[in-house]
Amino acid sequence: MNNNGTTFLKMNNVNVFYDSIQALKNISLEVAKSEFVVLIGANGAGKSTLLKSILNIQAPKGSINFKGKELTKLHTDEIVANGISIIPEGHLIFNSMSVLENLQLGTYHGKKKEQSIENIFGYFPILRERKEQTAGTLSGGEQQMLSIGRGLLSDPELILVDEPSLGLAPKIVNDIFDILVKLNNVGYTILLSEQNAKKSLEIADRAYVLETGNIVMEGQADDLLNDEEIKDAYLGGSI
Amino acid sequence: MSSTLMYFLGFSMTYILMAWSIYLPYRVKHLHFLAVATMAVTSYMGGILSVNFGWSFLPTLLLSIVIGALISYLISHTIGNAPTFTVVIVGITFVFIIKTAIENTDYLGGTIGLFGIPVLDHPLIILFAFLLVIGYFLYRIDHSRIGRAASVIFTDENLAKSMGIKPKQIGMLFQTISGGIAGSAGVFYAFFVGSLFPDFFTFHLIGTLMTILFIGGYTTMWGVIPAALILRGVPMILPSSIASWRLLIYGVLLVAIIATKPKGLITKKMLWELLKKRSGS
Amino acid sequence: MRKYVAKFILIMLLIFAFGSMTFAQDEVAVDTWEIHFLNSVTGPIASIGEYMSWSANYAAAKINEEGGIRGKPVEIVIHDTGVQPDKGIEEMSKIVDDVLVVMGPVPEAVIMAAVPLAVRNGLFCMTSSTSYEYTVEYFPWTLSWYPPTEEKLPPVTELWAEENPEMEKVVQFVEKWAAWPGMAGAHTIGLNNKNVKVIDVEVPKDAVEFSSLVVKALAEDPDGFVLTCNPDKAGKIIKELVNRGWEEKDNILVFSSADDTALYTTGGDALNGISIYNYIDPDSENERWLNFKQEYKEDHDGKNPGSLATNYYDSVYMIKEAIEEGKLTGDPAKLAEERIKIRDYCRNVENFKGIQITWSMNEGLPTSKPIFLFEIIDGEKQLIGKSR
Amino acid sequence: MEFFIAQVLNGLSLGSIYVLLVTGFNLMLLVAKIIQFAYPQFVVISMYATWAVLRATNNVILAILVTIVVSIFLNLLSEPIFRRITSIKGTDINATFVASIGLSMVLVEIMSHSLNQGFPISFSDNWVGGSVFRYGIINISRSSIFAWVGGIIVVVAFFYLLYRTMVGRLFRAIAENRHVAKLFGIPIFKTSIMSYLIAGLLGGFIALLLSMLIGTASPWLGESVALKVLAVSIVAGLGNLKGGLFVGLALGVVESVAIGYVAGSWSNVIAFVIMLIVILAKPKGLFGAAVE
Repeated sequence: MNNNGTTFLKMNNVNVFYDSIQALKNISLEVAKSEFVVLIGANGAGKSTLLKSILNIQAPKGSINFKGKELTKLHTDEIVANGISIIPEGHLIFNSMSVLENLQLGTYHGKKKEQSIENIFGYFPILRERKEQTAGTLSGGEQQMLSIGRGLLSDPELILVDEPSLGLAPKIVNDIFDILVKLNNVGYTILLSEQNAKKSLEIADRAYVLETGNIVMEGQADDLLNDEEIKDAYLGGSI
Repeated sequence: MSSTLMYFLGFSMTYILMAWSIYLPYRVKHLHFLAVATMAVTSYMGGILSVNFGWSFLPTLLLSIVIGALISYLISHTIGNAPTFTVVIVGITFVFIIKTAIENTDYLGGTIGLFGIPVLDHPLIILFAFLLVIGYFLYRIDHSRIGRAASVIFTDENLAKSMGIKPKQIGMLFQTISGGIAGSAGVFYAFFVGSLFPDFFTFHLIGTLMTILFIGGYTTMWGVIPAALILRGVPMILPSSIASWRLLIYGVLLVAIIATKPKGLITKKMLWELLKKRSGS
Repeated sequence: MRKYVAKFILIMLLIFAFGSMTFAQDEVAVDTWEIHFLNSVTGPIASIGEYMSWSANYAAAKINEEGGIRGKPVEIVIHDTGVQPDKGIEEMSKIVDDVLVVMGPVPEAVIMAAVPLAVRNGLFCMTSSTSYEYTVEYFPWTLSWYPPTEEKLPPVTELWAEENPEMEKVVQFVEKWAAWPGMAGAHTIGLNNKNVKVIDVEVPKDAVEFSSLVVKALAEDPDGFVLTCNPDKAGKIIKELVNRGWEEKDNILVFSSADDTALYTTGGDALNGISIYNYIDPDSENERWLNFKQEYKEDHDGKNPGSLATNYYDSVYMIKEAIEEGKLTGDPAKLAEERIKIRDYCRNVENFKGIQITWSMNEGLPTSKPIFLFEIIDGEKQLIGKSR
Repeated sequence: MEFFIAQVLNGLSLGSIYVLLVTGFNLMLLVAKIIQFAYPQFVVISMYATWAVLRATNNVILAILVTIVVSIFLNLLSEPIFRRITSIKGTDINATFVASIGLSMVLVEIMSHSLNQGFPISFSDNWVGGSVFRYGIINISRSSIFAWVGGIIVVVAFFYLLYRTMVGRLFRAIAENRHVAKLFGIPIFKTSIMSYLIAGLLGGFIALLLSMLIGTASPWLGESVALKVLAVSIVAGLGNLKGGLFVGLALGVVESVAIGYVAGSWSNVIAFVIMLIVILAKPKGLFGAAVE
């Protein structure tokens, strides 16, 4: 679990409020280096909020520790500079800018800028072909690739991936998940939030289950995959 | 009653009326400075009607309300749900055009101004009665379905649309009423002051009305009342050497209030709590 | 309770009796003569307002050095109206019940808004900086410092036309503000009398850049120019004319209201050789004037007094004379009566010794006041002639 | 024809100034999310700074430096106020507009009360410069050449910055979607400060060019200019940088040509009437608004 004797990511008793509504309740969660952890839960369970609280976008109360640093005291850009990046829901990118410019923006916190963009083109050759094109004109899958590529460019150690399958065709979803596995294999730590429980449990090491802002269950992905309750609530023969 | 007090009250009430005409459309985020242009139009119309055609006050007032509402109604077809700054610039542009038109029309006195308008014998009583009527009218609108719909539009126009509220209809309605109130304010100004000057209806008036509205508070119709009384009253008792810095003080107050209490001194919430306390005790 | 009331009445009666005794001897009832001045020291004419306040205060200081008015010091109380009519009414309403006389208001817009209030309350306004046309409406509660525009101005443009007989057609830059279009009309009358054709070009009030306007004027192919617009606009237009190659400088005439510091700062060297008229004789050898000018320059970075600078100086002195000649007391009980005394004195003063010239008034109108025509050389006015 | 050409040339000089002003205004609108109505007032105060330095030292280089520093300083000084306002929950961009009107009132009052006793200031002839080329009534002055060339250089430099540098990409990213930019770790605060800085730099250049072109400044110069800048931005589409270039230049030309053919005071109305018609017909502007 430990790297250099310190925890990698550790959330302790985190609460998040939107105005008077509590979106996250006493969340405690750990992710070890090089681990692939998935958050599953229904729409509105608080998965996205949890990821955003790590980046201090939804101001969290409690403690979030990353490699010995307290994240709740840092601004989002400082957190990103410390090695966490997010691949947001709905493959958000800057539509009016070119593919290349989106990637260049991604390198803002990165170190070897030119070289890393070449690396991304290695992962996603299609982006090299389209690099002068306006990002808004890409297909959904290509936009997701761009979004992932951009997320890698800030030299992150931990990648937060928010609902990557949303609104994409099953074939493309498979591709995206393959990429995530590949990234995990080369050493990136991944915290994935995903509604598609079956597929994500199949590729993850560990999982947390969220319900209305609470963590209701946690464990090894394989165990959860076979858990009756989980089967009923989230797998329910859907896929 | 001393002249000072009478003019203080008269001007304050006129400004409350003017500020109300800006307040209502701001319920749906429209800074409707077309109202200022409307005041210019109806005050001059009132002046001409009374000086050259011998009209008395009441018919002039009624006509000006109709004309004021009509102007705003016509324009509201295009800016009834336009973005805030489009409404702002349309209003200011109209103010500028109307002012230039007056300045270049000798019949209206040009840059010299129009004067000799017979002033009201008992302006304060008439103004006060009229304020009560308009105040009651505004109160009813604020506390009706339309008023509540306006509050939703103010917070989130898309949410309002999803609830079946039609922002354009409400925007048009408020702009039209604003035009009517502004129309009456123009005539009151003319019959209270007795002379008209094109430079009055400019940026300066816009700035003053904004100061009154935002310092008093735009979430409730009551805010402009103390604001008008204080902002116009305090400079009257200050020595002239300080009072001549009035606009600077307005400007500082405006920035300060937006940076600390952006909803103004008097807010709806505050009034609610006051009301609750009273009924509780 | 009743006892107190009785006592109170008794005391009041005593005071009243004592008071009327002294008043009967026309003794001054005030410690200081407060002269209220409705001026515009902020807003678009703040710079003119400043020097008018300065000269009123200067006059008061001089009077106090010389022993005051009927032995009591005089104090000028400035009210700022910022050129806003409603502010003017407010300021007028503060004083209309109490004061003996008021100087101003300034300028025309405020006069028309606030003077009716003074008229209703029988208060005389020394409107000493405005054209006849704006004040005649309120006679006898105002006076006109200048003769009617259409009588006083044509002679001076005639004089200018005589000095430059080669001119057949001139362009007049007119800014439509207050009395200026009327003055422009009067300029035209004089020039037409000398068979000079006048083409008016209107100057927008909010113009900041004048190349387009000057191109338009030059396209008329004129022999000269008259500038009836605000001082810094006049300066800029002349500069633009010179930049575009205009050489006959004495064929440019600037009207009196533009004879102000801003003209000289914006016009600079381009003004060299142009003509200008006003009511101040800068070569006057009157000692009071020389002192005035010197102190004015000391307080204003060495700039010369503007064309309206002496008006309220003279007005303060005229009020002083009215109080002294009429043996006024300043007693509130006699307010209405003394207000009328001041009014009638000022409106019909004879051989009033102004800071530069001596003149008389007849029913609120000056009977003899010259206009001077100058040429500007190195920023100083050199007298060419005098009308009337 | 000669007459028309002369008027168009005049209009282009004035138009260059409008273009620069509206560019600075739009930049702050896009990046800092404020309606900075007082921006032209900062330019006017910077002109007072130019004037004061020239009068005291007659040193042109010092005057240019001081003008730019003053302009940047004023813009940066306003940043905490606007940041404070935009950070209050439940406020929107309207609040920044109201506050900037307040700021504008304060600046006008300070200028009319305290600077040069309220008198307009005037720049010396060797600052303004004379005529460079003359043909009939066509006249090209040194200052209009500065306005054209300066305008082009500054606009090209600005667009280079916007499209070819990291700072420019950060600006455009925040302009397109502030929320996403924040998610991606773009430093909103630092970039926003940067936009004030660049608007300030731009303002300094504008002050210099304007002082040469019109040769004077008065406390009331900023008010009418501010109105036109807001109008240009809206006619082009709020925050539309490229549209602003076109409409700003067009306004200058329309104003000049109108003066040539219409009586004085009405000429300004023509420009406003045209803008009004455009706004009423297309409330979101000719080229589409970049912000709501």
